[in-house]
Parts: sequence; structure tokens; C-alpha cells
Amino acid sequence: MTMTNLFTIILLLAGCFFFLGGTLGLLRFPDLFSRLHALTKVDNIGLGLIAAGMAIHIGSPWAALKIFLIWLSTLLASSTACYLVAKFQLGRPSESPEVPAK
Amino acid sequence: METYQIYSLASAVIFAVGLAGIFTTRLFFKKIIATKIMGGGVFLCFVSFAERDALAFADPVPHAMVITGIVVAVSAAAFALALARRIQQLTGQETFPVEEE
Amino acid sequence: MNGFFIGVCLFLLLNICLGLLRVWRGPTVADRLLTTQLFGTTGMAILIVLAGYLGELTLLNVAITFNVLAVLLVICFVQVWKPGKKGGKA
Amino acid sequence: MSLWIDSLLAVLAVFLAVRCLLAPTLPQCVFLFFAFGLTLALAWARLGAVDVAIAEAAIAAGFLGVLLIDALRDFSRSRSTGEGGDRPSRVSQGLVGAGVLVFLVVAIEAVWRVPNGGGLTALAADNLPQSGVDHPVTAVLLNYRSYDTWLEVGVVLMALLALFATGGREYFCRPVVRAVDPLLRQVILLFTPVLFLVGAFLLYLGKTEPGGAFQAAVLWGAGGILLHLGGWPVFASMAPWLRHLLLTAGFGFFLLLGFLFMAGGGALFEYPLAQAGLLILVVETLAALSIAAALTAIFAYFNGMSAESAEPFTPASS
Repeated sequence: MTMTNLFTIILLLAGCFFFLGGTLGLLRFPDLFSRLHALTKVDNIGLGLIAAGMAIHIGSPWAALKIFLIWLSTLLASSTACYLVAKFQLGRPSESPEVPAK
Repeated sequence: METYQIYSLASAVIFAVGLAGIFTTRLFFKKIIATKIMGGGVFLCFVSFAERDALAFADPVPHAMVITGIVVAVSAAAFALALARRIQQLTGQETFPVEEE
Repeated sequence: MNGFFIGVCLFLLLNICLGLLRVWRGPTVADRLLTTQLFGTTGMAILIVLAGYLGELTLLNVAITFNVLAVLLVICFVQVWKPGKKGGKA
Repeated sequence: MSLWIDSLLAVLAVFLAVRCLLAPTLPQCVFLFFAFGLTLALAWARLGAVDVAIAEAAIAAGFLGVLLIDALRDFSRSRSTGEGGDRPSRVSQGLVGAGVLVFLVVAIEAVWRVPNGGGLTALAADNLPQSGVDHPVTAVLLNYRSYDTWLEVGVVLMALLALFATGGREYFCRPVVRAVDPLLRQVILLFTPVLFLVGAFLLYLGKTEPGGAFQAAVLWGAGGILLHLGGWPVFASMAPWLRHLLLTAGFGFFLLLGFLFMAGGGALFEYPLAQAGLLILVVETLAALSIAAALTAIFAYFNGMSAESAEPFTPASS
């Protein structure tokens, strides 16, 4: 086991932990706003950790640059998404089902 | 069991599921989605056989046909959706008329 | 090392499966929309891991495509569903 | 060991297909369908079909998703989406079930025992040096079987024309005026150039690596859609001649080129070896532009439709 492999394994495991946290938050939190909070923050840390781990494993600068750009624009995209969805939901009843009960 | 076998079996099942969906739902919208699912099954079948015939690279002909197919299927789905929406706007119907038994 | 990557992929896939419960439960369309974000992020992570594991760096381009389009759904949803008075929950 | 991933993906795809069609409400159905599309994209990544994975990710996550969300607004409003109105009688259900079951057995038997003819991989590999590009899928799409691609550009155009036939073209020319959040405006201004850049990158990549005209077209189309959503309906407000030129450029140039070389003594779409690479790049760019324009127009049309259904009795303000 080399040093880089060790780093990769640690980073990937940490990333998996954060992904699990995000999913549990999505499932367990009571309303949309807290779910947004769990999803768009925790998952991005998970993605960042996994991306860093794989960038170390692949070891090519071009791929590492690409992976970094992927992560950067995911950060941007999901914070935008978080803001937009939260603003959309603001002022609406938070638990209104989309179809009338039959 | 090889990789392509798993996916080609799944493709047959997915196609059958889509087929059943077309017949069991009356909603236009769901019928359209069911055809998309059938299409997914067909594409999966093609790509899995491309993987089986791989030499240095996977067989490019099915890949090219699937890419063409994806774009054509989306065009057809867009047209079908527009028709369904138009019918819904003009008549309020979302299903084919039900015949009384 | 390969076994470890496969394990990570499997774990992330199972994560997606768990997230599907939220699509089912809803209760609002916005909640269901959130799961597309989860799929987007998790899918990207799977693709990045697969790229390293299979040595197929072109898979990164798939991840890039995912990523630039994930936000499109949200923007469309917010813009299209806004004008109606009851659009959000009707 | 890696078969576990494949098995899980395959089971997940089947499960999602079933759940999607059994879903009691349409939003559930649509979002489960998105998940199905993502599963397929991952399956393609596993099967080594990177081109297909990019196309699927772009189409399923991008274009079709946008259309479905737009249409969902019309449909999820009505009452008949509940389970009650959507069940056929028990007899017909049984008949359909039996029929599909028989079909399933036949289909599984067929895919299980399909003869291994070796495919066309060897043929494609042998002719690759003469095709003008280095990536086999691009070679098939734009050289060996370019009439497929040509007709496909035509099909997208046809879909747009058929849309006009369903409701008149006024939907398409009617940009929907709506308030745009200032932050969203900035984000759209930031993301649209990125989409165009990534599209161009994929188009250029198509020569040697997975990528190419369709993937680029969908990304460019997504850029057009974003601009439309942000209140800049660039495509819908173009001069008509420019719009028509954009829409038909790919189809027309493809055809022109094909006949030109046929007149010179070759077969239809047989490019001269020396210029093949350059010609393919030009054809791809124009085809991508046309498809992108058509996709943007389709979305503009859909959006015009939902504006009508939002306010049924007032004429559009612009």
C-alpha cells in the first residue's frame, strides 16, 4: 500500500460518509428547507472529497484540472439551485401535496 | 455470466415493462413515458451487443445507431407531448374516450 | 484497490436507491425535484470513480455534461411553475 | 466482482421502469423517469459506450427533462391523475399481462441466444484510416453511415414542423414575459457561455474521442433554452430569414455536399479522402447548429403553450 493509495482510500471513505449524511438528511428532515440544506451542502463536500481522492489516484494534471472544474461548477450550480428552490417554496404552504386527495 | 448478458436480459425486461405500461394506462402522458421506457430497453439491447462484439473498441455501429435513435426518440416524444397537451387544452381530455362495457 | 472502487460505486448506487424514497414520498414537486440534484451529484461521483477504476478518462466528459445540465431542470422548474396562481401545488 | 455493479444497475433500471409506470401521480412518474434515464447513462458508462452516455445525459437530464417539467404543469393540474381514473378492467389487465408475459419469454430467449456474428467492429476498424477521423463512432456517424445522420437532422426538423401543425406557429413566436430573479439572471449569463463552450469542446473532441455533433447540439440547445427562460428569447426573436437559415443549414449543406460528390463520380456522401476530416468538421458544426436551433424552437413552442394554459382567456401581452 503506497502513500497515494492510502490518501485515496481515506478521501473516498470520507466522501462516502458525507454522501450518506446527505441522503439521510434528505429522507429524515421534516421540511423542504432543511432538506435543501442537507442536500446541497453535504453532498457537495462528499463530491469534493471523492473528486480529490480520484484526482490523486489518476495522477494526471489535465484530468485533475477537469475534475476540479467539475466540482467548482457543481458548487455553483447547486447553491443556485438551493436558492431558487427555497425562494420558490417561500410563501407556499410547505407540505401541500401536488394532487388533490382522491 | 458476463456483463453484456446481464444488460441484455435487463433490456428484454425493460422493453416488456414499457409494453405493458402502454396497454395498462389510459393517460396520454404515461403512454408517452412508457414508449420512452421501451426505447430505453431497445437501446440497452443494442449497446450490450456492441460490448459483446468488442475488439480493441466496442462495435461503433450500434453506438452510432443508438445516438441517432436517442435524438429521433426525443423528437417523437416532443411531438407526442405537444399533441397530448393540445388535446388537453382543447377538449380537457387526458385519455382516450372510455367505451362503456 | 479495484475492489475498493467497486465497493464505493456500489455504496453510492445504494445511496441513490435510498434517495428514491423521497421521490415517492414527495410531498411537493419541489421535494421530488431535489432528488434530481441528489442523482446529479451522486451520479457524477460514480462517474468520477468509474473513470479512475476503468482508466477511461473520457467518462469525465460525461460528468461535465451532467453537471452543466443539472441546474437547467431547476431553473426551468422555477421559471415555468412560477406564473400560475396555484401552479406550485395544483 | 464488478458484476455486482452491473447487476445492481440492471435491477435498478427494471425496478425504476416498473415503479415509474405504477406511480399514482404524474410528478412521481416523471421524476422516477429521470432516475431511470440516469441509471441508463451509468449503464452505458459501464458498457464502454461513452458517446451514448454523454448523449443520454444531455438529452435525458437536459432537454427531455425540461419538456416534461413544462408539460407536467398542464397535466398535474387535472383531477384524473389519481389512481382511480387510470385502471382498466380486470379482464383486460389479465389479457395484457398474459400477452406481455409471453412476449417477455420470447424476448429473453431471443436476446439470450442471438448468434454472435462478430459484428462490424473489424470492418469499422479497418476503414478507420480512410474516414478522416480517429474516433470510430464519429466515423460511423459522419462517414460510413452519414445518410442516417443526414435524415436524423431532417427528423428533428420534421418534429418542429409537426409541432407547428398541432397548434399554429404563434406559440413559438410568443416569448413569455416574466419576472426574472436578479441572481438567476446573473447565473444564466454565467452558465450560457459555459454551455456553448463545453458544447464546442465536445464537438471538437468528436474527432478523436467520445463527443460530437449531437452532444454539442444538445448543450447548445440547452444554452438557447436557458436564455429563453431568463427572458432573452434570442431564437424566437431573430429575423425570420436567419431563423430559417439556422434551422435548415445542417440538412441543406449535408445534402448539397452529398450530391456534389455524387456528381463528381462517387457515391452519395462519399467524401474525398484528403478533405474528409475538414468536411466532416464543417458538416458536424452545421448539423449541430441546426439541431440546437430546432431544440430551442421546440422548447420555445412548449413554453408558449403553457403560457396559454396559465391565462386561458387573455391574449398574450407581447
